[in-house]
Amino acid sequence: MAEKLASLWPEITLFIATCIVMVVGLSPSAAVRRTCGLISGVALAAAGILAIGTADQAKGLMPGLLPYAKAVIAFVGVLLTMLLTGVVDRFEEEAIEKGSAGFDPLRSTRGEFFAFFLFSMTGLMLCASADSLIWLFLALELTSLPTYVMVAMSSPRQKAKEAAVKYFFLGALGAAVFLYGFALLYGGTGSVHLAEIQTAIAAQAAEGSINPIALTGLVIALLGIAFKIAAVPMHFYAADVYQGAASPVAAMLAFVPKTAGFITIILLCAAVGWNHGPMGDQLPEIVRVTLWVMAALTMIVGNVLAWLQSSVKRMLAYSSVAHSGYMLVGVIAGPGDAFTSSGVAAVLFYLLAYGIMNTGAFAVVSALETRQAARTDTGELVHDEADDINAFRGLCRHNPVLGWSMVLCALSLLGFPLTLGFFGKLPLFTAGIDAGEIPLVVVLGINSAIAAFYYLRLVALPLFEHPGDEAEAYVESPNHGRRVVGVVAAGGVLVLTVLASPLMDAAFDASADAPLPVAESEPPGEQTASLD
Amino acid sequence: MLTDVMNSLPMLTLAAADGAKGSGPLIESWAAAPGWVLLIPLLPLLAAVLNVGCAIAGVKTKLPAVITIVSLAAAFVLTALAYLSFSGETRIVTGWSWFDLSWGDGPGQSMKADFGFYIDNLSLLWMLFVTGLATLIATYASEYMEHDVGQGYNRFFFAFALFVFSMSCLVLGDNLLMLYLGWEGVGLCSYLLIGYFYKKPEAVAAAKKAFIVNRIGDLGLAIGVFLTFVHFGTLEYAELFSSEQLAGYIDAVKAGNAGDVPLMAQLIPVFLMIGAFGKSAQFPLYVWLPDAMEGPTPVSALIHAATMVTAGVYLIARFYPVFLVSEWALPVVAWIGAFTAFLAATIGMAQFDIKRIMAYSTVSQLGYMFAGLALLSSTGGVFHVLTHAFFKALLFLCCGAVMHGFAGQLDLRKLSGLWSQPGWRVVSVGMLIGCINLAGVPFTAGYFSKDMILAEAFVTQGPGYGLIGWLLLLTAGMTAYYTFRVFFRVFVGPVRYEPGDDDHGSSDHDHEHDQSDAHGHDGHAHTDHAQHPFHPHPPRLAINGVLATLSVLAVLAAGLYFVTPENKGWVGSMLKDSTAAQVYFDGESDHPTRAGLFLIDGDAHHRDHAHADDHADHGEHAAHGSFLGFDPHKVMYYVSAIVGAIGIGFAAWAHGPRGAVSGFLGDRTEAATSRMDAVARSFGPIPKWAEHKWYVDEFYHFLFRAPLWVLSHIFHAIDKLLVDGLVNLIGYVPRAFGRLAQPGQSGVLHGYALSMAGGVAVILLVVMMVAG
Amino acid sequence: MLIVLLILLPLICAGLIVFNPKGQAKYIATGATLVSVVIGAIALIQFDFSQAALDQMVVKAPWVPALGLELSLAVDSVSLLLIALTVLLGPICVIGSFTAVKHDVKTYYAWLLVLQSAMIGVFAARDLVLFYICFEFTLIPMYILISLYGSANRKKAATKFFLYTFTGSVIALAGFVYVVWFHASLEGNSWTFDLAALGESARMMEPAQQGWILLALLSGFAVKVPLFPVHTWLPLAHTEAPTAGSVILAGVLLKLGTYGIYKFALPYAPEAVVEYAPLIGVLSVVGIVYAGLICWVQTDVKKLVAYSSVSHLGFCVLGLVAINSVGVAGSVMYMISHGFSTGALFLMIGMMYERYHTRSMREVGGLGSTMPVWSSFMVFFVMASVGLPGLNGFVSEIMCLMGTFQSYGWTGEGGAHPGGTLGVLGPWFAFFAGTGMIVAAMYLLIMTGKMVWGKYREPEGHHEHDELPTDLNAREIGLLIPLAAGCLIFGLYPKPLLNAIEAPVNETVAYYEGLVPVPELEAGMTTVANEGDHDTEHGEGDH
Amino acid sequence: MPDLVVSTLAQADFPEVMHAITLYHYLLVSAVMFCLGLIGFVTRRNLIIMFLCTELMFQAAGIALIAFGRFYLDYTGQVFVIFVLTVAAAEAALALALVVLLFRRKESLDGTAWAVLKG
Repeated sequence: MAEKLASLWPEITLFIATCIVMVVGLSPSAAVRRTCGLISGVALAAAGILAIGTADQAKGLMPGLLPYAKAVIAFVGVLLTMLLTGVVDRFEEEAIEKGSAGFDPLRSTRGEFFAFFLFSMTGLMLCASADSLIWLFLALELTSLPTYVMVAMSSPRQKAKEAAVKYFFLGALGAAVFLYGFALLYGGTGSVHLAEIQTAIAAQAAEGSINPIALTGLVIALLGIAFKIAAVPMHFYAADVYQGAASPVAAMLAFVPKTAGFITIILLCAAVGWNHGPMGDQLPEIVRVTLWVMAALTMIVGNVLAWLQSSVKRMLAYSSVAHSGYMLVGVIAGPGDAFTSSGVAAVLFYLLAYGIMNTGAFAVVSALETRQAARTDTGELVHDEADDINAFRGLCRHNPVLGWSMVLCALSLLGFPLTLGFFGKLPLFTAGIDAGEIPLVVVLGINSAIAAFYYLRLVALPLFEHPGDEAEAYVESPNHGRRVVGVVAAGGVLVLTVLASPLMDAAFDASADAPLPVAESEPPGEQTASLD
Repeated sequence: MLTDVMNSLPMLTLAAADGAKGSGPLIESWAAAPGWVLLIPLLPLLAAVLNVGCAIAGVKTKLPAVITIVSLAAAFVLTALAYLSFSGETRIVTGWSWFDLSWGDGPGQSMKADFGFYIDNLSLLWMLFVTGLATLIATYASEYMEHDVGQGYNRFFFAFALFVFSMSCLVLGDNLLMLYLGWEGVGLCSYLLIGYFYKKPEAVAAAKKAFIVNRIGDLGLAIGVFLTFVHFGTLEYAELFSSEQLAGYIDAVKAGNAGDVPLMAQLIPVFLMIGAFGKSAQFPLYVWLPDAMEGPTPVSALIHAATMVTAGVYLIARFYPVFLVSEWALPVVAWIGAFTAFLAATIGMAQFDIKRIMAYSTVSQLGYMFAGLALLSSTGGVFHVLTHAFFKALLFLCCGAVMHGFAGQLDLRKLSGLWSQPGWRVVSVGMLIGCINLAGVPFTAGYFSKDMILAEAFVTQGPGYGLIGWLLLLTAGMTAYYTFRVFFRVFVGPVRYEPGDDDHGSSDHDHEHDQSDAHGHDGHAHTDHAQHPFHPHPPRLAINGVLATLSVLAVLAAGLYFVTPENKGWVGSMLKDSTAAQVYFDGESDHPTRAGLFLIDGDAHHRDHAHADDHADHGEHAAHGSFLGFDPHKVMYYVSAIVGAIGIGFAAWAHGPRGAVSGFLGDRTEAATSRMDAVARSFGPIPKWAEHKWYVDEFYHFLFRAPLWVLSHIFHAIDKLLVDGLVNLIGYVPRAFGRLAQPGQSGVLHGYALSMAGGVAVILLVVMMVAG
Repeated sequence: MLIVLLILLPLICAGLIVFNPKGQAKYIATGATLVSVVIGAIALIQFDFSQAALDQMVVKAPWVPALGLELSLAVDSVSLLLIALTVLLGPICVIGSFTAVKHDVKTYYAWLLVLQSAMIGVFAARDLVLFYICFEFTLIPMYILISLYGSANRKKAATKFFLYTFTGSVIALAGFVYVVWFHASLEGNSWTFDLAALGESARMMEPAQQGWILLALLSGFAVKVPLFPVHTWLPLAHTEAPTAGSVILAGVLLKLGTYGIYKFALPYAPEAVVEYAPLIGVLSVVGIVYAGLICWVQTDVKKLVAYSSVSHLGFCVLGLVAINSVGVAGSVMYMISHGFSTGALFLMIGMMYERYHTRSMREVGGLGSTMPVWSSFMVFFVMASVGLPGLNGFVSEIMCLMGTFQSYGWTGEGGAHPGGTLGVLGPWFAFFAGTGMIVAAMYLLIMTGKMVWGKYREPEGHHEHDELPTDLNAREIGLLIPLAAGCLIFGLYPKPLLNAIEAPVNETVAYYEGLVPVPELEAGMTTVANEGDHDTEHGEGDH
Repeated sequence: MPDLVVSTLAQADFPEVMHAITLYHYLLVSAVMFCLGLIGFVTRRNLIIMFLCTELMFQAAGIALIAFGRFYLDYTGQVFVIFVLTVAAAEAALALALVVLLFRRKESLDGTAWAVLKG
């Protein structure tokens, strides 16, 4: 037990911080109340450090995954914390400051908001630590449930409620699906422990065929988890929810459930192993086909829908769908004996890259708001966010910092060379080709090009246009944390290219515990079948 | 003495190598030429550069003319020195290495072309008259162009000097790429000079046309160059003409096995020929030359009459051996030449612009030259080049003087009686000398040179060569007619004139008038100076001097025919050591038509039709043609003289003064004009068609330019709509997919739930089917 | 080190521009580009041309070892010459923009410098990913230059330019990665992006694999060249780009495509190139004639020159797929010479545009009388572009055509055809491409006829430029003189260039030894049919 | 799906007593329940009923888990179900809170009423 706890110090830290935040949020002193965000950030940072510090304590199916995943989660979590500050309590605090209202602990939601956030992050970290299906299920639910609430409370606008409804009900549907898959997986292998599942499946495979119930369960579980990563066919909610929620929460939604989903998928696939198929170098055919179809459709659907959007948040939502598709290519490719050939490592690295650049893009979106606060139909004051793409016209002119942050993040999302996005995508290419998934890599390439069409608008409008009336209606939010996040992210997509190598090594180490395919480098001639 | 000194000058580079010994390479060996020979092309280049300097410095004097004349004269002197010191052995001088790329050590595995010059009799012959005439015409132009001093003067002499440089490269170049350089270089200068009066749309159009039509020929030449390289593995004359391969082909042709020569080798002359037709304005590429008369007259004289247009003749003369390896190359040249000669003469007869008449005459005479070369009389062809250069330059310069004096008037209906005008005597005499040469009046240079070709046309056997002879003979008569038509209309008769539009260069090309209109014009012509402020200004010293000199030279050129008669004149003696050496029939051959060609080394089997007593032999040959049963060589002197006389007589009858004997003093009568009208009417619409140049330009426009123009528009539309449209369509495909997928995003919770559940089910089914 | 300096100097100066006052931007940029020229000259001097095919001035630094990436820079003679072209055009573009660019000057010059760095990076990169990064990164500055400083339709043009070329090159990246993977799988899973190592492995691929690789690489490079039918972005981009942008686009950026084919497609997929060369050749020839004819009907002078680039680059590609020394060397020469002549044409059109604010040949023309200096240069560069012998265009064009002509199944019988090489194009390709020379003369002379000759026409409401004289000023003439000198020198004395590129070109061509099938002797093509008795006699006659 | 289960059962060596009601039957019930839940979720408009349908699906998984647990004769399945119930309870709380919130806004529990965000 104690051994197990040793690797859970980050989660424990976060949990304690959650409790503290809940209490602090109720403090009558504004100064104390304001420390909620700070405490969350510090806790996340501490969790990240602890995760690295307790790396050698890590247990589970892929112990190497723990420190990397948790550190990434903590880092992006810190950025998200800065974004989330001020989402729910801005007008409340302003009113208190002006004296027009008193502090009413019963109406204040600040503490809960951060607590939910930290809960979610805790769940996310727990995902990485999971060693059984039960744990995985609980961690996934712990990740998701708070986000439902956060969406609902993120904005007084009606659409936030709508987003919450859709998110919650469809989320429950998704959860039921993957739970059912877990049940079947348990049925097919006789265990809920990932390690034991791995042994069981290996034994079954050695005997000739894997239990069909296990495989069916795995496929259904993957389809259920597709909800978390917003992959086809479970992507429908994404755009509506991202648009409805406040941008900081949308940024969180684009990172947190997605990371949880990918960690779960990687763990499940690792349990099954990439050593099946005729060549002994891929997932069981049925799983591979599932992921293949999901990946291809996800990339295509995400990109073509993103193209049509004039709402930046919807565009980023659909692009987040597409990015899940890219990462699925890495999952299909599976681990390798080098970073370049390890799809799992590529996915893990991409998660980091995506977390940074996407958070940066959302940070810019959330940093812009209407000059005049408007009243909602329930009477609350709100500064609406810049959602329409025309709000970003000429941003580089009247707000160069935000403008250039947007340009850089968009270029990175587009996978433009010399940005982190490119270095994230390149390993997906190499791993995909290494795994012989050339058609999928071609689809990936074409989709990167399609993505250019809409990301380029995010580059061109801020950079080249003159701000029109529409853009003049927007000003920078007084919450400068968002600007900082934008700058940090934009800097990150440039600076981390220099540091890419250690990060990639870390990602590779994190993937190293995944079961390697039997025959890694087969003679090249035989691989040509897929080319011809 | 001087040559020795020059020879001792340091040489820039020497390219000396021994030719391979074979059974009969055309060149046994070649030696290095002294470096100063390089100055022949470089001096005009220097002049061109200096003229650019003048333009930059804004020189407002005649300095550019002085520079050009001096440098050209120096080049001429050097050429003369080179000729005098020439030993008969081919010499090469290399300036610098131009192309040099190798991809192996074997033969043909390197592309080498030097900026080098090839000195033999052929190139020296050409350079002598090119530099000589250029010097004279530059002198003429210094006065002719004086109205443009400070404006276009620099530009004119820049292009002029550059032309001589390019022409030198063309003629002297020691490889095919140098030839090509000169070839296009003269094209550029021609372009610049035709378009000299660039504010005139006609001049611009003519310049463009000249360049583009020439480009068509250039493509042929380029392909000929490629074929030569591929087939012989070299671009350099020295290697080419000493190659055993070529010698082998010629041996094979000699042996009657012409069919053994690879087709690729046989195609070389065909493509070279296309180049020659373009530059030398032969059918079907002749259309640019008449239009080129939009340029200043000295340019017409030098470039479009005397020198540049003979480049095609030079090309064929230079590649004569290569032309011999194909059975049908020379007959094609002969037919094209003869046909062009005839066609151009018909058009020339119907024109009213005296410069145009001279232009068509040039085209026609060039046809003679080609026919001459092709009829195995390279001496005749080249001799005609030489004589024609002098008398045609003279004719043009006289026309130019008229144009200069009468404010651009060139219409022969509006000028008359220059002979009687004060100050125009030199011009008139020059014109007369030019005319008698062109018409082939006995004992003039033109008479001898044309005669050689005519005779050979009846002697040489080939496909339809007899007809060629008759065609050329007929053309000779027509030539005499149109030549003297100009002379009689413009220079004799009553003094009448009507000034041209305004200044030089804007001549009135009013071809739309028919003859009756022209008649009316004559009636309105000003006969009294007082009624009109216009006064013609006769030429001054420079122009008159040049005209006089050229007249003398044109007359003296006849004398060349009698220099070394055993070689058929000086030209023959020059050619016999060159690649254009005379080719003969082998009498003993069993092949009656065109078999049995062989090349002789010079003096062995030459045939000399200048000496009638040799001709006895020829009568025995089955291969030897005849002219109505007579030996062509004997009777042609008389026949051509008679034909010429008929032409002149007809011109006198139709256009001449009453009582021609009374010394050109008579008055042109209404009767003569009406006689001409009656004759013209009797031909129906033909004169009209001829005046419109047989509608060849319109035909080309209809056949090539218009379809291409339409095609361009179609391509442009295709590019916009189809090619770019396809791209845009591809860009639209993702959007279309998006539109397809968008209804799924209906925003309704149940719809999402259904889609998700359905999606899961479909994927499960698909997976089960694919993988299960 | 010089190469690193060449890349870093403009970048640093771009940074300086950003942090210095607006008025100094152009001087900093001028200084940077001029110093680059000096560095480039030193590099040319230091380069050992006797070992031209070897990579020299090698700089290697670890970069992303996890991916096998290296910051690996080196030059062979071809790269170095193209770099020299780039740095030479640098100051010309900068100085040429002094009066043309009025707003956002800091952005303008900074991106111009960044663009120069990226282009040099492309030519010097010896690591595939570094190459790709630089290759793609050229898009951004160009995108910005067109979008911000172009004319009316600039945004559409810039977007099309970006997306078109980006899409192509993403697919090329997939091809690259496949090559890298293939190398890794051959070499025991050691991943490297080193160009030299990759080439050797790539040539061991099966023909079918090579075919796919060629397709992938071409989809990246052919768009950039641009080869018919993927050229439609170019006229648009050229027309809308600012002058300096057009100059760089025509001068260097298009060459990235042909350089890519030369550097990657030719050595990586020789068997596929042999197989598909006729197809590529047909596309090139169609492009030459098609684009040439389209030029004819243009009224926008800039669009005309843009289409002429499409036509001209067709020769360049044709020379490359001729895969013999003359053709490939001609093509490399074309890359350099086209930069001079067409770059200069765009520069000149820009100078005219600054004065008359129109590019329509209907509105402005007959400048020979008012702008004699401009007109003289115009005629000169038109002639260079037409391919007049003695100027640079001719050298490259005739070599491309000759290489094409040679590239045929010439079978040497009895010593015939020693100048032929084995190849898959041949005379017909040369002939039809050669008609492009005629078409080029047509449209360029028509342009000259309208712009230079004829009666003076000016657009309505034209008034004198307040800074510029009617004709060119000393600054502008100074810009044109180096280009004109280049045209003249490379036209009259191309030997140093040819000698410099001979070794690397021959090395590339050597990959094709034994790959081109030797055709059966075709009766009628090489020898007149009816062999038989004469044959022996002919043989004897040869001796 | 049933084929798969049958083949699994054929492989498994399970006690005679189970012949009457086999794992197959439990799984069938579970699958039917899951599908019913799904169908209900898709067809019903009332948010509370929709939520109950998800609960049905959760419990379908629960039945499968317990059946498998019984089949393997261990408690893991049951333990899992306890956790599932817990989570379901938490979700129920959340759902109710949300439903109340929504009802306050629109005075309606019709799921289709919320369809502003789309495209």
